[in-house]
Amino acid sequence: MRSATAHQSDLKNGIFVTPFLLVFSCLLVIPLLWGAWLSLTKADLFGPGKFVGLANYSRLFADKVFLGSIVNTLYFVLLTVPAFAVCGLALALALNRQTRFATVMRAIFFASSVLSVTVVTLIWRIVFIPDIGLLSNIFGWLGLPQVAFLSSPKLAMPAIAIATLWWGIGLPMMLFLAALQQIPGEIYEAAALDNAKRWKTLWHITLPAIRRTFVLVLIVQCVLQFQLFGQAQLMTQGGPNNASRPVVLYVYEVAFRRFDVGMGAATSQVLFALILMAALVQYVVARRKEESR
Amino acid sequence: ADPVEITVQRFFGTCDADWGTNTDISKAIGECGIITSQINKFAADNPDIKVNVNTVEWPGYDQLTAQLASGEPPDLVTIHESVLSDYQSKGLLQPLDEVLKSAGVDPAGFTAAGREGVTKDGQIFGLPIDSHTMLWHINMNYFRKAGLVNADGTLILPKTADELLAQAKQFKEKVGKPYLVQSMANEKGAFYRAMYIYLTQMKSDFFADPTHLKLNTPEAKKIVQLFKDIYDQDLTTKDQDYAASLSGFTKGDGGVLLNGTWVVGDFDALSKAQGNALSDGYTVYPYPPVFGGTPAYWSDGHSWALTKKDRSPEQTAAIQKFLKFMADTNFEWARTGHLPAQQAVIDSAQFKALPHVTTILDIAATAKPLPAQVRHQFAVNDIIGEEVAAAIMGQKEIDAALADAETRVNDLLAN
Amino acid sequence: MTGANIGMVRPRIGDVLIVLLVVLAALIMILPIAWVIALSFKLNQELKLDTNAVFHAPYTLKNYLDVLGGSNVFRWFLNSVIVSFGMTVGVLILSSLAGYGFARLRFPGRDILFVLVLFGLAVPEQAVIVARHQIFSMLKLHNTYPGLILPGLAAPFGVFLMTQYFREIPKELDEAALLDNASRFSIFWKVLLPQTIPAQATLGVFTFLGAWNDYLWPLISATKKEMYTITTGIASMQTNFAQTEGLGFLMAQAVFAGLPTLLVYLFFQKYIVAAVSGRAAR
Amino acid sequence: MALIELKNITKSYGAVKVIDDLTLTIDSNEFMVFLGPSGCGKSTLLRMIAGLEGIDGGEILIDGRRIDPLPPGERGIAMVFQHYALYPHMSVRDNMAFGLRNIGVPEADIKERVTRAAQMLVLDNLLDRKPSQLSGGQRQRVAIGRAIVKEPKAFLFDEPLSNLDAALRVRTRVELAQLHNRMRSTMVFVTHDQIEAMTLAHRIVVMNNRRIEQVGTPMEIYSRPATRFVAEFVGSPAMNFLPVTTEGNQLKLADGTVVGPSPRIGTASGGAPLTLGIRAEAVALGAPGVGGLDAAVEVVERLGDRTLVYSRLKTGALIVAEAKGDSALTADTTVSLGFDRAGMHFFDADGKACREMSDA
Amino acid sequence: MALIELKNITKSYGAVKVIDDLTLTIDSNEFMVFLGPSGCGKSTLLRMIAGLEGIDGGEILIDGRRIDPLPPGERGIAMVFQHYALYPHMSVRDNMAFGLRNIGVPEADIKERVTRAAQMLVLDNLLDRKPSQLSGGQRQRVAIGRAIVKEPKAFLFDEPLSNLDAALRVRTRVELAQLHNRMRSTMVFVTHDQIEAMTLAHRIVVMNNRRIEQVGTPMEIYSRPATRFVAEFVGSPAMNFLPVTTEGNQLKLADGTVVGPSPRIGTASGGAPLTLGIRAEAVALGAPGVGGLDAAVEVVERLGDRTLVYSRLKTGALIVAEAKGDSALTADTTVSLGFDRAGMHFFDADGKACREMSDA
Ligand SMILES: Nc1ncnc2c1ncn2[C@@H]1O[C@H](COP(=O)(O)OP(=O)(O)OP(=O)(O)O)[C@@H](O)[C@H]1O
Ligand SMILES: Nc1ncnc2c1ncn2[C@@H]1O[C@H](COP(=O)(O)OP(=O)(O)OP(=O)(O)O)[C@@H](O)[C@H]1O
Ligand SMILES: [Mg+2]
Ligand SMILES: [Mg+2]
Repeated sequence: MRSATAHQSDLKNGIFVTPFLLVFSCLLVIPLLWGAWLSLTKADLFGPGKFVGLANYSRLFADKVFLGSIVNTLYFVLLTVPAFAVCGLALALALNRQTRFATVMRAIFFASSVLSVTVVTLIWRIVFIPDIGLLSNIFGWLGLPQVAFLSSPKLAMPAIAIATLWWGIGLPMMLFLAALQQIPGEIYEAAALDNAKRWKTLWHITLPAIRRTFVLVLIVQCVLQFQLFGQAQLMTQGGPNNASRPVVLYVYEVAFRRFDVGMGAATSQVLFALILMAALVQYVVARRKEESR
Repeated sequence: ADPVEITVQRFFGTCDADWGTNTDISKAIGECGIITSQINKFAADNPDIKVNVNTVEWPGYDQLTAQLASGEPPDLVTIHESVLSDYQSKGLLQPLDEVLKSAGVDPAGFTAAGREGVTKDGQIFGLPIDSHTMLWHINMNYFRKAGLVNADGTLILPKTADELLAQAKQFKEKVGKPYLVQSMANEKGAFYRAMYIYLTQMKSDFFADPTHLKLNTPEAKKIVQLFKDIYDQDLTTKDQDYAASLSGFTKGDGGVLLNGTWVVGDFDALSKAQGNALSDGYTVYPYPPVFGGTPAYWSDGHSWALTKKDRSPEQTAAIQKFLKFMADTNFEWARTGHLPAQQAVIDSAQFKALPHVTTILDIAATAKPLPAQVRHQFAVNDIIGEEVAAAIMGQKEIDAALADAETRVNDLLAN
Repeated sequence: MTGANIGMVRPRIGDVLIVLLVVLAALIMILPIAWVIALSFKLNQELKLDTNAVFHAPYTLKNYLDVLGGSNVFRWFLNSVIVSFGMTVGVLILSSLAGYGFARLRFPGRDILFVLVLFGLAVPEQAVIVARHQIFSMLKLHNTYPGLILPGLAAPFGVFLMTQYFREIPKELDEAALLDNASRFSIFWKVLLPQTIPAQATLGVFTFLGAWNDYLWPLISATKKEMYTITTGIASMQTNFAQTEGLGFLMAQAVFAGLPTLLVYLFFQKYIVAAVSGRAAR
Repeated sequence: MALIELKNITKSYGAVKVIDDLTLTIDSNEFMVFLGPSGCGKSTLLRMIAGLEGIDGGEILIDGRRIDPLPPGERGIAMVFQHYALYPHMSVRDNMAFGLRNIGVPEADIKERVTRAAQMLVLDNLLDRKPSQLSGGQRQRVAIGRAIVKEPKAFLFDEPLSNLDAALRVRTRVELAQLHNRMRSTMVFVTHDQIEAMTLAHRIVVMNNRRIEQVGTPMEIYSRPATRFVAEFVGSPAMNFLPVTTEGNQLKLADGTVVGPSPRIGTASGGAPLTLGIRAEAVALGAPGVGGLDAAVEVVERLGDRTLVYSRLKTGALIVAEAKGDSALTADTTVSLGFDRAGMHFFDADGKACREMSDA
Repeated sequence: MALIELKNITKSYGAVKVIDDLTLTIDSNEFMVFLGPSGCGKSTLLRMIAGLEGIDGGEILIDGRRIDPLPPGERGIAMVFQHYALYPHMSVRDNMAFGLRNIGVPEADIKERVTRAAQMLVLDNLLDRKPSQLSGGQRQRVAIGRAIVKEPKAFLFDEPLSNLDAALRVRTRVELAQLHNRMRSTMVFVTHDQIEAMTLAHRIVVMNNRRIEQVGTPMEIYSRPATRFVAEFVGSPAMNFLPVTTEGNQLKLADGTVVGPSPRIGTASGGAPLTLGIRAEAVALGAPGVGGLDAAVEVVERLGDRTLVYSRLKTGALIVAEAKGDSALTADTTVSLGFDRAGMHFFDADGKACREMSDA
């Protein structure tokens, strides 16, 4: 270009992103590709492996536990993601005001998000544990029978989901609050003058206005919850009867406990594909809806 | 000269607050206290050796694996005998025959179980320090109440599965509590151990081929069926996890706790105190052979293993000293409740004077680890435990569970 | 807000109900933490018999003394501080530079690269951890601070956040600076960066918390006791079958490990809330 | 025919009083404009009528019925917001129909009313668009349409033109006036733009600082401002103000220059400091030394149909004068300013207008 | 004395041409205003001069030296942005000094220049404030100050007043004119507000649709618009337009009404359709039937010093007329409109003005 101006494409401009891209490639992209290659080998952690083609994948899809772990993961995602969206939204709606009460409540609901998974699971094991747990104490006072949350195949996953919800509710709440605060107050006033009652307003004014945030929350949570690991490992170790073993825990056990790195890598690839698909599907669906409107 | 440095990695927790500076091993109590004091003492005795202690979260194998993978392992590491082969088969551990010889530790002095546990491919890969197995921990107060004691005050133990069920029912009627206290919530330990114990007693050699599990057998079914019956008839506590079952037993939730040798000390102490459910009413027994056969008890043991890496002769010497010291102080370790790995200690009067030792002494002779060639024993145990637990709690048909265990284990071993 | 005033003429039953529900939910949020804190002040022996013991004296600080008595606790604390700060500073630098680049400058392949970075958001850590571990082994990075810090720097979230934020700063500002003869770098450094302080604060706090709480990677990379972080260090103190050895002790560990992050949160709360709500949603 | 009556209204935000004991009557079919500087409480007043803000004291009546305890939707009024506040995800049609649906008007009815309003506002072709697909002026019309379909007793407008560009603003202003002519309904309109107020209102309420300064027709407000504030706020360019004193029969500037005979006003006529106000069109421009006040021309603004000349008196005061058409004057020349006696206004120290006796 | 020369400039965004072969000369010390509707390319043109946009063809010269290949900082010009673009985190002083520091001016020099500019703009007391602590007008002055200290060859302004409220806009306009009088430097000013353009400019460049419609002094533009677009865009209220035909000697409206004698214009004078343009002030209002065109009054806008009367001819055309001062007219009456012969403009079908022969 003959004219020097502000907004032209120039290789030199790339220098600002280079440091990050370097780190990103070395620590994420290359390991990811390396992992993809590992998934085609039979390898342990201690030396080079040998190429076995797609054998790991065929073993994988013949493994009931793996298939179960996919089902478990999907179940968990179904349990948590809508709950995150709905509860986060409900809290945001309730706390979207400038009162001291709301401020304190927002702080409380976000506080648990800063704890580490080890602490969170410790807390919730102490809540769920029979006999000495908080819930069993509460149930005891109320004269209710004990419920074995973590050792019932039906309740283990929901229990993990509850702990996860408790842990992570702060973020979606904040995202929704942000979105709500961007809805111009005038629209609510217009609705009030239009005789719209509370539910009508919620349904016809508020929800449509935060649709994009809703999609964002769904995608973010989907990506996060597909990666369930720590909670399951620390609360139930995947049991009982594999009812709460998620894919990542499977990866971890296969790679680190059984030294079957190739298989672990293969599982990782499948998981990555799943997450990517889920995120893309949601994104595309949301896009399409928006366009068709 | 600079002291020689060796790095020692162990689990068993940290208790520096209580024992951090203690060098009088005999004063120490509990696994953590004793091992801390042992190392303290060794360091005090050998000022020319600097012992770096790396404490890891139990069982620490994820970390060990990572260290080995990164080529920066510690020198000595506590390791379960059942896990030794995993690392040994990859060539990551140093055979100890020469080292022990130079150190003056004679493997012939190990207990049979200890020796078998650390011997792989004809070589010794660890210094065994104990054997541990499962026991019946008994609340005698309840058994007396249930009328399940002989005239001399000793316990009436069931001799067959039916008898066990009958006793359990009687117990429940009289005491109003379940017979067994089991940790069933996400704890697989008790189940695979019960399986190993009874299968061995019945001589059902489920690992005749160490690369191939054969579990879908009538014997296995019988065992699972028994525990399932107990479970179905509410003769056991349910849904307790490991911790809850322990505290449940102390609180008097039931008559028999299925747990390991390592808790004997704690309960014994409780029974000598007043005002709790076990006061003056605690004893232990090996698993009664209700399916007949010869007494045999699954066991595992802790050992010290040496990783493969370049060392100076001084370091090797220091390591030899360390191992020798550990072997020499094996009695102190036995005070944890574990069976010592040195036959001489077992034979000593000092050891026999420890509480309840006499009852379980036989186990030392009949202890039976899984065949050394079976790889990934932790993982195998987990799978079997998981599947059996599922069957017992009615989440799966017994046949299906055993078959699944077989397939999963065999797939694991095949790769 | 204006919206809140509507219909204030009469208080509604619905409002009361909502407040009640919120309070109930808040109780659910607090109760587990309160329970844990309460347990941490009880002697292990007492809890072994009955956890209801938390409702009456005696209470004790022994569990906390035991935690502090672990001779390495302060070293681990220091490690965590170094690693968390290092990662925070690194992420801030890299993300700001990259955010500026992606938001403001044109260069060949920019859009594709940005999409690639966004894809990075979907990569689970477990998918790369083995390969990363092997790479770090080759580079002898295990048991070093860089070894703990570097993986955090590859996180695409910061770049995403900063890019969004830079995009919202009026372009006129760059142009004014350009007319003021400022170089590319000084536009970034002197003009734009100061505008991003709220975003830096958010990203900084989140990175710090994430680094502080990270568990898996420090566990397998920092395997020497002197290099443990407080999170892995505290875990290493647990005796096998820890709960039995001491519920109170365990709870004290949990409190001790969680306390710094909670304090950081309470301290920066205003910033975090404002920033999270202000920016991330767009 | 009072339609809306505000009686002794007070309103505070926290400790800050924004409306203080305000009483006002708005007649049926009247186009009433609230005019005042930013922050004077215009919007607050309007929103209290609409029910979007509560009142702290006083009463609001519509058609003689007290409505202040009613929620906004039930007061029978419609409002057009500054930023229109259209529902972004609804089509134009749904925007208009939403309010009717909420009170259960039959669909056939809704359809008819919407169609009628759309025709009136020339929105027929846009009914299926979303607000984001409309231009500023079209959005504005939709907002008005949404108000019209409700057939309210009164329309409230809160600065509805401030978002439009200059040309569109003028056009829409005329359209609004025509709409009012056609519909003959009551409209209350808030603005801080005096041109809007002057061109649209039947009556203007000039507000400042929590209070009403003057209520009157546009011409009353322009030619007989009740206070100095009103005089200054209304009219463009703003009125010139000069401190003057009356000495004997003479009206003098600060430097003693005589401006003319002193006015016959009620207050003690000896030496009391007054402010003389005079509009640009009442200042005549002559050749220097012709007998007026000499002044140095600083800026000449040619607007085409008239020219504004800013010149500085010896006292330092900047005076703007208006000449019709183009003017030959240029900056840096000297002129003589003549003040039209009839165009002089006088204000006392409190800013209240002093009427000349002859007027009384 | 050409300072800035634009020669055959073209510019496209992707496939869209926004400036097409534009040539223009801006003189030294001139106050040049670019006027045009939104999107016509004014800002683009300004930004090309500043170097913030590249040009696709043509040359830009300053002082005879080609500058289009130079980066923005080296062209010796300063720019004031619409939203001022002050550096929010720097004090007023640093805002002004930033550009000087970047080119290594000694600190003592910087200090002096900043102080001088601050005095000129009455910013002395604000030098240590941050932009957020300033009012709109003060920010505006800081932005100008930042430009002044650089002592540029030319100042470029991109709608700098559009962010101010009405009163402040008028005041700042006057201040800007004074500043230019004082500094006598070249200023290029972009606006879409014709009043701003009229009041500020020495010369106006009226742009529309990628092209220059007319370049001339404000009065030339106002009284001799070169195109219908210019005639319509400049002046408020906008010029009235009526389609007319010349028949023989007569100028007739669409319905045959005779407006007057036909103009002597160059084109074939027989029946060619023309557009008659006439400003509001050239339309006289009389009692009905007096001989003018009868029209029904629809809206009367009283501005105080003048009154605008919108009335509809029988042809359906809405005509605005201006009366000085107040007017007794009200809506729904009838008036007679008289068109001043001298105020008539004629445009051909392409919108180009047709000059009357006598003018030539
Ligand atoms: N919700 C509120 N809380 C506190 N003070 C407020 C609130 N709303 C308005 N005010 C204050 O009340 C006064 C009147 O505000 P109002 O909005 O009525 O002014 P306005 O005349 O409409 O001004 P504008 O022309 O800028 O819209 C202002 O000083 C404003 O700061
Ligand atoms: N970066 C760009 N990319 C594509 N088109 C652009 C860009 N900038 C401006 N345009 C287009 O170029 C044309 C001229 O834009 P420009 O900003 O110069 O208009 P303007 O006369 O300044 O308008 P306004 O008065 O609204 O500021 C417009 O049609 C605009 O849409
Ligand atoms: Mg307002
Ligand atoms: Mg522009």
